[in-house]
Amino acid sequence: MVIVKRRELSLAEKLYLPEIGRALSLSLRAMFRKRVTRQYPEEPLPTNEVTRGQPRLVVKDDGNIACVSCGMCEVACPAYAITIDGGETDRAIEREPVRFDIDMLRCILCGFCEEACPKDAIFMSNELELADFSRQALVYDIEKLKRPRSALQKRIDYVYRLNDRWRKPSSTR
Amino acid sequence: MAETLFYALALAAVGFSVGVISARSPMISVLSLLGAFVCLALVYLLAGFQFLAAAQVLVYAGAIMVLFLFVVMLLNLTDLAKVAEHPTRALGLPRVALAGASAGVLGVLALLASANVPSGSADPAMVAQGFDGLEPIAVALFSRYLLPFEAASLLLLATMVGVIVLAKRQRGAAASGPAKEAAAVAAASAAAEPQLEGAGAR
Amino acid sequence: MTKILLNGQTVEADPKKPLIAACHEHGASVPHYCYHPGLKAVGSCRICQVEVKQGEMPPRIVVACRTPVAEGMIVNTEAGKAHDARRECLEFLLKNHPLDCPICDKAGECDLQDYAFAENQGEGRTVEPRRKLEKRKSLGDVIVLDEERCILCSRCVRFMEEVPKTPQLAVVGLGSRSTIATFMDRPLKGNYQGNLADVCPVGALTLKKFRFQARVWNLRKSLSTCAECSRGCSITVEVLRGKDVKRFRPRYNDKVNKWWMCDRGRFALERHVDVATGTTAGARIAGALVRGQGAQGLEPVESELGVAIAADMLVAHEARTVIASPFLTQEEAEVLLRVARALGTTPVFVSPAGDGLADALLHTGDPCPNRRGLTELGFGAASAADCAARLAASQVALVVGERAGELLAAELAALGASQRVALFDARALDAVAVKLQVGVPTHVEKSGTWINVDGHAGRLTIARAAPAGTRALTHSLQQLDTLLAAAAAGSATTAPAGGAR
Amino acid sequence: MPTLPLWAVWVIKAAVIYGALLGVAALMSLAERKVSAWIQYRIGPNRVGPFGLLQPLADGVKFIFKEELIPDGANPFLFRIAPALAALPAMLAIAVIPFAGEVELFGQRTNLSVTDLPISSLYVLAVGGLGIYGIILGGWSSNSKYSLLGGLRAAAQMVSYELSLILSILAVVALSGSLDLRVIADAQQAPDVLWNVARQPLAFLLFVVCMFAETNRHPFDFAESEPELVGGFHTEYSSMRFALFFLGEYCAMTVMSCLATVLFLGGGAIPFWPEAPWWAALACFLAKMSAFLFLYLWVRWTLPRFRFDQLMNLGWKVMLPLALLNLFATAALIALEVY
Amino acid sequence: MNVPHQHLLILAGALFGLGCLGFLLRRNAIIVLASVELMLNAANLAFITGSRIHSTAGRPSLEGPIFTLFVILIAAAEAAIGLALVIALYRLKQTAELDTSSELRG
Repeated sequence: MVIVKRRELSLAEKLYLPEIGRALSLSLRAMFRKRVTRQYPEEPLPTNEVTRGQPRLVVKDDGNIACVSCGMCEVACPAYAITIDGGETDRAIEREPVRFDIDMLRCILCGFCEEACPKDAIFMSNELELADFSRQALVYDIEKLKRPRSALQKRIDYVYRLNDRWRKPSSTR
Repeated sequence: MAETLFYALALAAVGFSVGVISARSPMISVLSLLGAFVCLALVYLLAGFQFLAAAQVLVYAGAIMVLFLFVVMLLNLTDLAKVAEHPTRALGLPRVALAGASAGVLGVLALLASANVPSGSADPAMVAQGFDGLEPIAVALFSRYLLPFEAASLLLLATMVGVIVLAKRQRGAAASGPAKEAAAVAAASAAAEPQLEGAGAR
Repeated sequence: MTKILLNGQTVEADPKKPLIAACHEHGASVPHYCYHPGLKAVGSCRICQVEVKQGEMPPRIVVACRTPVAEGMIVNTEAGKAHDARRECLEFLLKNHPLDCPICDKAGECDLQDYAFAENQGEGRTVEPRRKLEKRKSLGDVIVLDEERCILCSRCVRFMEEVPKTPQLAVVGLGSRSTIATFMDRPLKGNYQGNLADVCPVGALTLKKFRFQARVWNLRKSLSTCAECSRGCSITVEVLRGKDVKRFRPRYNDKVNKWWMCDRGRFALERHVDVATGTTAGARIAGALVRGQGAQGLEPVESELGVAIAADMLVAHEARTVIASPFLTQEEAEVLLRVARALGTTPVFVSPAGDGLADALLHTGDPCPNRRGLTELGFGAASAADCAARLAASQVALVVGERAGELLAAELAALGASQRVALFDARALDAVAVKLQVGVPTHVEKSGTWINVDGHAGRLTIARAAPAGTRALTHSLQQLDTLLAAAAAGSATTAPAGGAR
Repeated sequence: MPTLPLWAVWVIKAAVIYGALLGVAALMSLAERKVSAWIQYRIGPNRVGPFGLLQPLADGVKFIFKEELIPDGANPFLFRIAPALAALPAMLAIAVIPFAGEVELFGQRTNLSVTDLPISSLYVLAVGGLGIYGIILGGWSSNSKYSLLGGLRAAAQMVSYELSLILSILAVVALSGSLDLRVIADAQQAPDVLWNVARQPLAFLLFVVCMFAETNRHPFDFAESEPELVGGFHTEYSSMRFALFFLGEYCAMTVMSCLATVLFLGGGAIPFWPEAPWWAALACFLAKMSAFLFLYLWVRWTLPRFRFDQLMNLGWKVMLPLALLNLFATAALIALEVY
Repeated sequence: MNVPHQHLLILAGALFGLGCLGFLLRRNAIIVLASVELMLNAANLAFITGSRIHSTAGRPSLEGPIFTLFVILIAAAEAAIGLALVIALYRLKQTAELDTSSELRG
């Protein structure tokens, strides 16, 4: 048990009034401090490459998404937000998703999908806004998830940097 | 105009009084009493007693009735099932008979008294000027009525002590906080009244 | 039996089997690609190397699949040298194997992937480019070959030679250009091509129909029995997201099908694709459907009510017949037998004509998976013509079991509106005589037992849920039995029951 | 300016004063949010109209369209009438506030107040004190334990602080020798007379504290006390009835601010400018009143809420003795003719 | 206001009578107290009427208002004591029914 001794109050403190005056002056001064309010819709939140927003699919320079529907993100997703159905294409990389849905209402922006992806196909964008009139509209399909690589480049570079930092030196083998 | 208003207020006061004694819930009863007091205060005002009207509202409506409401809410006496008062059945003949007799005697007395009252009305000029000028009252209170005034102070002191004793007695037992507060409030509000009148009269 | 010392433990090994079988049998994990217990061992992949000490000789590294078991062998599967040898083998196997596991359908059940993962073989040391070969080479209607992924274990070649005994595949080319091919690139033929995808230890041979359909770790596997012929091969039913049946795969059963199954059974998936319930013909029935008065269509009701209506129907008329589907399980058939007895008839089951694909290996050509079980219970086999005659002769008929309506579609459609048929089937049927249909689960949705042609029991387990409102057929039949018994008791004591239905 | 009959001038006066009162109450709802925002480094409502000035209008429209709920088991009549009882007394009390002296309006010389009473200070206290009934009845009739507790607290608090309030005013009254607010205000207009705030600093302090307690404002807002009582007496209220409680609260604050201005700051008196025209005096009056209204908000976002027993202790053991002492001292000083 | 004195007195009498009836007939302590307050107010009204009767022009009769003040004071004292007693009674009996308190010891 810890006995905390209360400090004896001085006479001025016991009278309250000087302290109340001090408090009032404090709050009065606060009125003239710089405002910290951000006018949200007009003045969006600042984002940088560390911002972990909603996951987005990278569109490669040839116009196709990098995703091969391997399902690693689906497995990694702790919120079961991702649903992928695979399909076949004629391109060199013969597999692509015919359905890639992320239920943004379920998504917890944890970034596990980004970590799990072996093809660098999904990255956390800096997009955070999420509002609509129906739940169904917030289940994003491939078309809604597509982002050109340039839009995600900062994040991609950041993730690469991060991976390099944590990667074990391969010379240990 | 003023006369019509008086009769309307008198009617309302009687109506509220009937409400006071006939309401099943104490809450309604107390609220009716409040209504009656406000009506009476307006009657005082009409009759040319401005100070009394203000005092009536200030003391009765502002303090005493709040106290009544406070106690009613505190005890939560609105639980009608607990009250179990059935006026028709539980009153009993003796009670009703006694009450009727008392009212009858009062009625006779009132008739006898009013026979001695000079007919006619007050001087309208006096009404307009007011009967309760502050200065005359103050002078009278501190000269001719000094003894009753002091006696009243004594009475209030006794009241205060009495209420505090009543409230403090069961402190060790089951005295609840609000109840204690209520008693203290009651005592102190009573104690403060003479100050109001004394100083207001200057 | 021969005694050997395996990893410090004395174990008994079958001298007729190679050493690797003994290792597997006693829990020592030895990787293997070319070795398959159902095929001849060739020892081409060299990944199953273990250390063996025999007699006074110093320990040697041998391939376990080509080494016969000998008395007094001292086997060490985890010896450093053996382990190193396997690692080196693995590295060479991976040298040209593409790292496209995210794309490859074998990922998740790939032996090469598993072992590479177990050995932490994540990165290669080669700097040369990998060989480039054909990625999508069609080997017929069933199989597609990815030559780059092939590790030349030759399991597929040996399978075609040894199991269906129709050798069509061969390793062609030399050195790093070796591939698997058919003669003159003719498409593969036969009823057993699907097994190639199973025996392939990597993702080189894949099924066209399953390609990219699902990741295998997302499939929930349930034990079951193939419904396509009276062989009753043991299979697993693999279901994606609790709804789509994606794969039937053979399951090892020494007495029935070993490791194999035929393509006819493997690809009998269409029936399980559409699970939409409704009242139109062909849709799955949720609960029961009652034919309305006159021309009105089918009206859905609760399953319990449907069975009660069936009971009324059966009680109200004298000339009754009971026809079962050959897909009834033993459990269902027993209850149906009681019902039939209560109705005073002998039940028969529909015995459709064979499909003519019978072969010496597995497929019997008889599409009745429980023929033997039903026959043993006392059901007579009735051809479609027999059934038509029985139906025509009866006032009221009870037709029970999955696909019964499909098998008797023509016969039921031929009946007039005055005849009454109560059909217990999974899918709705639009025929005027069918006054009542009660939904039942299909064989992937129920548990039970079939007796195959040789008298072996095949178990069914529930791989996915039946449509909401559908009760197990045993439950419905039990209820029917109870209602009939009650009606019989009632008619014995009071007036005859007069149901209008 | 056209000449109008006396009654028409009176109607115009009343209409303007009541319109202004409601306007001030509406603006207070905005000011409350603005000041709180400023003290918390925020901006506050700024979307509706320039600087958010139309926010009260938007709030009002929203309140009107909200669903009105009456809790199960509530007394419907009292529940409905309670908000009106809370708002009405404050509006009645403003009738006797002398905003400025005699002015010439539409050809009539008239005092700038709705009416004048010889006992107007008592009138303000008496009528203003009735506002508590709305809170008590609202609390009681909601059939909710939170509301009931809110009402109980309001009752006890009001009785406790009304005394100190009256006693602190009495000292001022004793100085001026009249219960008439106009006389009290005029007495401070003279150039050689100090405002009452200087002559009666203790009474001023007590009055300001009681002013907060009487209007149930922070740090004495035990009747609402969101953390403990959800919303206190108005927990169960919605729609315009809820808004009416706040209208009453802001009106009461306005009346109290006017009272403080008249009693202690000399009404519309402007220092060193005794001959100020009536409009300047009125503006000065309004400025002083606004200062008190700002004080309400300022204190709200500065001081934390008391504990209820602390409130009672302060009321009975500090405020009341001090008020009595001040009254006696004032009486003694008057008797000794120091004043 | 130009109302005959009798009418004021009749109002006072009516209120007093009603208060008296309530005092005699009701058993709830709070309502009984309220009735007493009503009677006291009726008395006040009578005092006021007396003052009106006895005032002459320019010289008001002050006994009425002063006694009214005393009555208000007594009413306050009575209410305070009465309510304290009600609370004490409630603590003891869990009711405000006066009939329940028929014992001499608490």
